[in-house]
Amino acid sequence: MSATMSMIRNMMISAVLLTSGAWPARAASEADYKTALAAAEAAEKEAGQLRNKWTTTETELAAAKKAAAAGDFDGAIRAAREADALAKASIFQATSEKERWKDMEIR
Amino acid sequence: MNLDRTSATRRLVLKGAGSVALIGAGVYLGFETGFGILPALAAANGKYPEEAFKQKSDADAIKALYGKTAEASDKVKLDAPEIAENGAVVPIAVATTLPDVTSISFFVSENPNALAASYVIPAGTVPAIANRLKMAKTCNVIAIVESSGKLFSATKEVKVTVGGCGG
Amino acid sequence: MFRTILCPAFAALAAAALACVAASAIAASDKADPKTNAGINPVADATAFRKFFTDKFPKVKLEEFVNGPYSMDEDLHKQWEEKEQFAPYEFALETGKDMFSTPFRNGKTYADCFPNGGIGIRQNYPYFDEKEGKVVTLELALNRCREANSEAPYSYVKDEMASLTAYMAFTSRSKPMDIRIPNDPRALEAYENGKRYFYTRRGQLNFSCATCHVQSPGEHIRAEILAPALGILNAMPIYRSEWSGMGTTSRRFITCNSQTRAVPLEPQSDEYRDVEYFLSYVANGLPISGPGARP
Amino acid sequence: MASTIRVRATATGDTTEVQALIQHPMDTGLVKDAQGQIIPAHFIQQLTFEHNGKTVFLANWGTAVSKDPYVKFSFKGANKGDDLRISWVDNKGATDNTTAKIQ
Repeated sequence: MSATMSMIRNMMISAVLLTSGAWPARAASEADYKTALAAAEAAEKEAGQLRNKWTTTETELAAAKKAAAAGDFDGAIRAAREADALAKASIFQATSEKERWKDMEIR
Repeated sequence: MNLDRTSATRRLVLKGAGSVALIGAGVYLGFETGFGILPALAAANGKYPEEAFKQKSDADAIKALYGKTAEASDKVKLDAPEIAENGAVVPIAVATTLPDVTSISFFVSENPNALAASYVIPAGTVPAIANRLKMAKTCNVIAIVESSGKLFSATKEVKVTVGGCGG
Repeated sequence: MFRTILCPAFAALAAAALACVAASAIAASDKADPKTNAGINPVADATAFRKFFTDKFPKVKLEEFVNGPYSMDEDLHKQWEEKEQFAPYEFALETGKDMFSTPFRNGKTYADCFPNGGIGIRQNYPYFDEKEGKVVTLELALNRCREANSEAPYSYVKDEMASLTAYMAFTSRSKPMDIRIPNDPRALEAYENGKRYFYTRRGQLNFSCATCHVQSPGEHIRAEILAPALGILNAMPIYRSEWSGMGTTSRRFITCNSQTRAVPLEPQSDEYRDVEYFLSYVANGLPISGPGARP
Repeated sequence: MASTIRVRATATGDTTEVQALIQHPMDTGLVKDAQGQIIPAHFIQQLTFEHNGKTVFLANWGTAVSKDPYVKFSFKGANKGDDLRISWVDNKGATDNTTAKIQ
């Protein structure tokens, strides 16, 4: 599978992640942030169980907590949702690679 | 403590097998001495060319070190890689057939300070040196040889970038 | 071989604007993984592995694969020859020799923990420990030796461990790698687990070890040239100009993970021990060339 | 105490080839450490090689010389078994020296 193919594949995965749904207009509250963070951390925990966490997920989680600490809940929610999407992508990667690794195996 | 490496198999690359001959137990003396700032003198004597090392560009450094300009000469053989495997350790060597050489210096044009190293070559010492220098980025490496009072130079561009796929 | 992309049906993601290539949905539940021994054949793997690289690089002599990027590029090879005249790992090597013979507080030394006093045995590591049922690497064995003699273990990624393994590798220089897989289903499983790790894509860059070291050895990633996977651990531990310091196998695995944006596991986790087992086994017969110098 | 200087001096005929590798950080003063503090400049300025009391080679080094610096040169007029004295001084005034036998 040529390198360019994996480039296209990566772009498609990240594109899917970035176009998350639209957010409600009203100012986000701390409660919204807490739920978004909980979802992201649960997904990241599962990625951890699959031994397949991404460093970018970790940085987004940290950014979310930092923004929340500074009271910027809009930013915090955006980062938490990004972390959630990245964590879910890493879970998808782990499950799909369970079989797909054989594609590249030298036989 | 003398690590025996004379047997050929121990050396990955069979290049002039030599053995470590280390007799004297060197003593690491770490003490503060008043190291006075010395006036900029010609490179040919033993004084540390403080001024030359402070210059930014290679032209200023050459002037501070030798007080004259150099002319390119194919008798100065500069050996440097096309692409440095790593900017921190670039193997650079120079050799020349020019007569009575008294000094050899290396300049890396785009480094914060162009002068990298300057060697005093007493009579009886072969005018050929190899060393490993740091290069900030892709630029010209210039070797200058002072032969019977005149300066001759060789220049070569060496490409330098970081490695790895980012992370 | 076109890689199909399954459209991810994440509950959290709204319908993505991007056209989604719906492909045959891979069954979510895990198909019965072929754990039976029949499916695992290390001998055939090793032969195929070696043939892949000797076919891909006919001009590179078999034993030269252990020189990694330096066997892929003439200009780089010249720089390596210059470095090897007085290699940057000299100091680590001599420190390792001193450490190896310096007794622990209880008077014993590393020589008491290892067969043949630890001299000239690196080529047999990692080995499968049938009592423990797991792969034991040289770095792990060294720390276990320290703990057995009530000494604090060394970090797997720092200089002390690199100096010790540098000296032990040096005493095995040019001996062929000689890794054995005992007739034990757990050993076969460990080998397979290592192979799976080697080929599994990870990190947001979605690369596996094979993406770089099987698909594109000899090619540039910026200034560096990728090493072929055949014999890639034979030169460990390595002094890397990049780190301007020594690097153990553990350090190399961890930094490779971070480069693909995968969170590294703990050093000497089972996955790392198994992938070292796999990579060393398929390099059987190639000479040990550690400690090595690398870009 | 092991010296910071490793040297190989091999005489073939009238020419002696000398290789030296010195353990020294050669910090440029332009690099920050993990905590973001600038690591001060700390580099060997002069490296001298003497044979029978006469300087056969003198290196003036700046901050662009690699860490654990290496240099190779040759000189005439020495024989197997002679002593070669090597000494360096860095910008903090620290020094080290050793004497090697020409092989």
